[in-house]
Amino acid sequence: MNASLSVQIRQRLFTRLRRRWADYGFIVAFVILILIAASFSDVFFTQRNISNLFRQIVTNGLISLGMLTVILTGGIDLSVGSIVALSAILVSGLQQQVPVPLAILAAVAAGGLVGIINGVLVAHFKLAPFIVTLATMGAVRGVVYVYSETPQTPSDPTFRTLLGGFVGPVPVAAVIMLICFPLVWSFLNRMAAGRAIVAIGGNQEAVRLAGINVNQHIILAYVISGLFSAIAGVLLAARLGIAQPSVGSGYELDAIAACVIGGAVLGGGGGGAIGTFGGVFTLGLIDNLLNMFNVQTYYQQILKGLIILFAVLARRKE
Amino acid sequence: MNASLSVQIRQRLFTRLRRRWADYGFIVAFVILILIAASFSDVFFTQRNISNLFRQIVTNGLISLGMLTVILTGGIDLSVGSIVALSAILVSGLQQQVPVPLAILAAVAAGGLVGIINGVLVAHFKLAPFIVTLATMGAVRGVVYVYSETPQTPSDPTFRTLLGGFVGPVPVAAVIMLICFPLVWSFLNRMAAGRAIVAIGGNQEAVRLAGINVNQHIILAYVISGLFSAIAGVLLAARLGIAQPSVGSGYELDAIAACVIGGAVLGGGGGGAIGTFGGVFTLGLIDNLLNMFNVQTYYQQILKGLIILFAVLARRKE
Amino acid sequence: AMAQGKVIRIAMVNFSQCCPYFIGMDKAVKEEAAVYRNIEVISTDANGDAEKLTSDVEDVIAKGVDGIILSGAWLEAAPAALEAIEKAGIPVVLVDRKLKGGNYTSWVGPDNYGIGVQDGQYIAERLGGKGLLVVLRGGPADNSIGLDRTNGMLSVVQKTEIRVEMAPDWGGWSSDGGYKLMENMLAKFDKIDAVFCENDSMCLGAQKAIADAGRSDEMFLCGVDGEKAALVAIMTEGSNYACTGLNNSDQIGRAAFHRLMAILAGAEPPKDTILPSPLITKDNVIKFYNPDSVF
Amino acid sequence: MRKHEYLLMQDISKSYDGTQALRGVTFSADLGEVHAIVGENGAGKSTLIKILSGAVRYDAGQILIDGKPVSLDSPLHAHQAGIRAVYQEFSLIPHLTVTENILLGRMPHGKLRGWVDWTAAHRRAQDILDGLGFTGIDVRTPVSQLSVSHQQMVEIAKAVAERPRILILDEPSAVLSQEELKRLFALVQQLKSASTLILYISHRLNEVFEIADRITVLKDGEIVGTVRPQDTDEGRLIKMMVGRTLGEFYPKREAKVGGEVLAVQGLSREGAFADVSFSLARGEILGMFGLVGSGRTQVARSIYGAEPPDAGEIRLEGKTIKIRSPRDALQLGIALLTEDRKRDGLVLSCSIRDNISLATLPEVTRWGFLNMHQVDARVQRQVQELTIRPPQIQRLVRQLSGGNQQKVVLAKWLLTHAKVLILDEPTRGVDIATKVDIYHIMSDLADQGVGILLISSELPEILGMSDRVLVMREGRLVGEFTRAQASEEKLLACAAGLLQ
Ligand SMILES: Nc1ncnc2c1ncn2[C@@H]1O[C@H](COP(=O)(O)OP(=O)(O)OP(=O)(O)O)[C@@H](O)[C@H]1O
Ligand SMILES: Nc1ncnc2c1ncn2[C@@H]1O[C@H](COP(=O)(O)OP(=O)(O)OP(=O)(O)O)[C@@H](O)[C@H]1O
Ligand SMILES: [Mg+2]
Ligand SMILES: [Mg+2]
Repeated sequence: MNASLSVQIRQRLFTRLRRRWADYGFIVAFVILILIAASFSDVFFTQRNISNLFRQIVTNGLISLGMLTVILTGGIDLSVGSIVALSAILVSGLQQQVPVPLAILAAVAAGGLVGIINGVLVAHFKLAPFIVTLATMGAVRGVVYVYSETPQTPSDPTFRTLLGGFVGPVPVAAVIMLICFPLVWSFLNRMAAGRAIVAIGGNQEAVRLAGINVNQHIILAYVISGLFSAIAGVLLAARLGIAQPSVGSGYELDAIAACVIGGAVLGGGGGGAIGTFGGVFTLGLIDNLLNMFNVQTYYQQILKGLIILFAVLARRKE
Repeated sequence: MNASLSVQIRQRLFTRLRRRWADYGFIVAFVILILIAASFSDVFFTQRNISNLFRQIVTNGLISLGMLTVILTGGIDLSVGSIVALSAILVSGLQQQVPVPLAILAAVAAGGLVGIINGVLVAHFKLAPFIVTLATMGAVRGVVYVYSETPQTPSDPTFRTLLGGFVGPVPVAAVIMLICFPLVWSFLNRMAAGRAIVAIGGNQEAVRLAGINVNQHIILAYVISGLFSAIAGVLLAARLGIAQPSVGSGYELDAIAACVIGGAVLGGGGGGAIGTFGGVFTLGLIDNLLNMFNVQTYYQQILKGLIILFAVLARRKE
Repeated sequence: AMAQGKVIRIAMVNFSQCCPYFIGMDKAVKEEAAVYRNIEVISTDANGDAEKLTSDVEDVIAKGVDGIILSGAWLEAAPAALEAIEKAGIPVVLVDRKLKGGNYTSWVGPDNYGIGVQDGQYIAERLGGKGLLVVLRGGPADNSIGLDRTNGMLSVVQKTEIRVEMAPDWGGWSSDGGYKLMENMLAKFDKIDAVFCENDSMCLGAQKAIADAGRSDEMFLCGVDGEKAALVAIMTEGSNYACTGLNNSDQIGRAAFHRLMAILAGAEPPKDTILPSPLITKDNVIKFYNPDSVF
Repeated sequence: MRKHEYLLMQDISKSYDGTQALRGVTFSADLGEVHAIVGENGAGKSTLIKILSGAVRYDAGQILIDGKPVSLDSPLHAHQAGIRAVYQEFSLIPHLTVTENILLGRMPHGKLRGWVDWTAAHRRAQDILDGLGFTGIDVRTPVSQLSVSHQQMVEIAKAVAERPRILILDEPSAVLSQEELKRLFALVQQLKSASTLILYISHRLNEVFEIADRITVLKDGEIVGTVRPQDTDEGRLIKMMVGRTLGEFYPKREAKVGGEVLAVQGLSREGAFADVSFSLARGEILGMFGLVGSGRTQVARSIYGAEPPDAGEIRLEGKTIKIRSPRDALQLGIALLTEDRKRDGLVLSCSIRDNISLATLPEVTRWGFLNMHQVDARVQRQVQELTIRPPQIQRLVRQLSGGNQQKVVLAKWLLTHAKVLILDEPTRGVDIATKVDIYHIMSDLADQGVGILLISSELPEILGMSDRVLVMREGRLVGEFTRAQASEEKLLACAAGLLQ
């Protein structure tokens, strides 16, 4: 009796460990990466480089949070890169006419608006998310160029120093991003709307029959994605000190990759904020390391591909 | 009794019509586009423009056929653009050393090889298709640059005249593509392997339980995708008379869009060759029309987005 | 003189390595550096992403490089990157693209507007001041390299009676893009007299499209860059590829390397150096053709 | 007689992710017999037969067929060994036609290998269905458009088509109604006389007693014993399964029927049902019986707003109400437990907790945030009350046995505290002990004044639980019986249209 109990406990512990391993196993892949980095490069663990690393993952981090929310509903959002450009160029262009806070508000609202359009088309018109957001990706990019063909420079110096600056050694943008992760985590795990979004990706019909307004929640997810992309755009403009209308193309792939490396399942039914952070960090780390080791450009691409595969292999379930 | 029978027949006819309408309804959207084109532009219906149109859709057409096959299994193939570059540069580079047929064979085989790698990683290692093909997309692109940083010019003149030329007014490449569509259609509808691929996207477990080797068929789908992309690369090299290592980036989105506009469901469970042809043709037509009407680039992007939305709205099921 | 055993580290920060032009530049810097045993070159590629470029600059500064060569390609401005370099107190030599908004130590590059003017003059002269000229642009709209070239060309051509038709879409600076644009323009216009492209790659594609339409004798083409394949096309007997403006990335790369070395040694460089971009036609093409060059 | 039995599974063990599903099970059965396997939900029945059919691999043990060890490590090997299964969870491909689902993996080919001969395929599939007496299914329709019972027939046809030596039926009756069940039993008898071994899993003991030659009882992944039906009775069998005797099966209760709570007047929906009128009183359990496709599910879905009706009126507590969506219905106090748990009931990728709390999130939410303690407490209570196993609320529903999944759905709806509870096949796949628990819960709810509409194809359940029974046929209400009037024969006759 006693023996069997201890066996049971041990078994349960083992199961839990195994499950954790499946969920966060890529952390190991990741620690290995860092160890390699630390032992071969004397620069990697400098405060400067770590601070760089965090700054570099801000954009993808924020976009990925929105992307995650959309992926959880079973959708996908290809328009994120265009939204980044839209908000970056709006926040830079508008601050020549209105106060900075207003410009920021307008830029973020614009992202939310694109989210609403995406959401309504997906939810109410039952169109494929891929196509809807592909269409808005092109259309929004067009709007960006119509608004301004030339790069816009944020005219307000405090805008750059404030949002593009540092708190001690820590970049402000990184702080914002690091706050957003627990926020999204609580939203998805502790709020009714978040739980509904997660469930929708698993079985939309079951959620509808549970008396939840599915369309509303789908729209909400796309709006969240639009907002986060827009925030990323604002921070990007502050960091770079310039907003090009062509900025942000290809960002959607990075964000999707971060989510999937972090365990999200395209089509819904899996994924979370912690895993996504791991994905974002892994991707950022790979780029940083490849630069640290001065890997030849073409070989960088090949290596990056291999490392990504290695990272997902390490976190493979079963 | 008789009356009820006729009612039944009529009902069945109606259902079938409705189903057809959902499947091919976008043809109407499409005919409208053509009518607009014909009535406002005197150039559109010239033999030269029609011939151009067909030539312009060859690349996307071929890639989409492979993409469709992969999508039907519930996967996705982002590496198609890199495979196009790989095969284009190989067929151009190799023909300086070996006879043209051998060069073509090698280029196409290289595409197949990438397909095998994708397929094995997806099927046997159970990795997410999005991540696997994202990784190979980068890695193959790296390999292309390692093989040749500079554009390669096909040295054999017959290669260009043969594959890049015309049969009467009809481009050879278009003929090849137009043959491939019924081929893939029969494969997917008339062959056991094709049916298995279609079934896998609907319920992989059920297919496995039916004693079918699921992994084999998934690999087959990726190989088909690799082969078609490689063929597209060969024809592209022949058409342009030059193969740049950067060619083909972004092609994956066009191909996925064509499939989805044509009714394919990302994640599996719907789609076919006829619809995909419609998707490819619609996208090609949009580009061609926008250029014919001399629409400014930015407005082109906006308009293109809107037309794509319109096209999918028209073919919306319900 | 530098101390024994000291290693000089420089970084070649690229906005893109998409195309032979930029690859050639990167290569030239590395080749020049390879001559010296104690010079190490770190090269990065931002894949056309402004943010990644800034990150790359941060990374190489963190690695402790002594100087940076920055190839901005079609990037307009990179204030954050330039500021970071300034703050690190190391010199930066801009190549090809003179980035706006921010301080740099020195710039070596072509005069894109001037190249355009050159092509424009050739076209205007050869057409005798009239006819239809088709323009193929690379895009996107915020790319001022292309804009400079086209505007330079237009500044001459618009003074004549030559009719200018711009292709409505971008060619993406590639042959396949040029091919497609030209195909559409050929369908639209029955008689075209000349074609101007913002770079040679697009013109090479356009030339194929024209040949495929059997209209090679109807028009001639002018590009920019002096790409090897374009030089071959110009050399070819009876070719309609008429001219290009030399924009030699190899030369630019080498010049930039030596400029940076001079600065590191304490020399005070001129702020901007424009490299000559002679017009290449079939009369002088043989002087510029180097079968071994990357670009 | 041979010395050994045809099938011998020896010391089979299997654990999933820490759950020990089977512990050294030794099981044998012979050709020409119907061997039933019974046991509580999660006892390991499905796991055992999945191992036999090559669907899952086992950790330890050995399988012998005809005395020879075989390796059944893939479905294909099992097929080659003549083993076919109808699984508890559907294994159909929704967007493909009936033909393809039946002939999956062995579509007839023409002269060229690898090329499908569609005409022959449709004919084959039709022949198979006809041969089994499964009529009314168009082989060219995608299975996603069939009703569940028709889908089940397709599953059976798929398994039987190849004339297997060993046929496994995992709760085939759960979604079939009387008529089809009879057909299935006839089929089983026919196969048995053709010396096929049939392994039959069911929670309906009357069926088991009717057709089984031997009964093996599983409990907690171990064999309790094998008995012959003639040597035992239901009570003793239940004791073997549950470890105790069960009290009153259907709770005796004095129906304290109150005033009308729900009334439906002239409800119609094109192509599904027409002119349905009935009323349900507070504290009443109203049974609804009918054959497959008679439209009961559709009526329930319409009342609930899942597919709003075209015409007719719904009154709740005397007030005419308009229900446009399930959300409206829930807010008004109407809940519906759906018939197809996988399609409409469960989010398989979510945990037990998420699923049970899904329909009642607003009740435990303040400022948009969930009170996790409250959620956990409520869910735990349901898990204990319905003995959901394993009782870990974080576990993904996908990993539960079929019966436990059904309990999760039920728990979700019990939490809503609705005034009107529509239960569409609520005990499908649930074991005997839990069924009794559910009956008691239903009875308690009725006592508290809840009006319950019980849709079921299980006659004893309808008869045992209902205060009143409605019968539907071809989309119309064709009969109403009080508890006293109702009998098995009458209901069946009425449902079949033989009684006015
Ligand atoms: N895929 C899985 N992952 C984890 N655990 C599983 C999985 N499948 C089954 N189990 C567990 O194995 C045990 C046996 O399950 P099984 O499906 O064999 O039960 P069963 O006897 O068929 O029950 P039911 O009558 O409810 O169908 C259960 O505890 C169940 O939770
Ligand atoms: N999704 C669907 N698509 C097409 N027809 C359907 C669908 N669902 C049900 N039907 C049809 O509607 C009719 C009514 O089916 P319903 O499921 O309501 O019957 P039921 O009395 O509940 O029987 P069952 O015992 O099968 O649940 C049947 O003819 C069925 O085939
Ligand atoms: Mg079971
Ligand atoms: Mg029903």
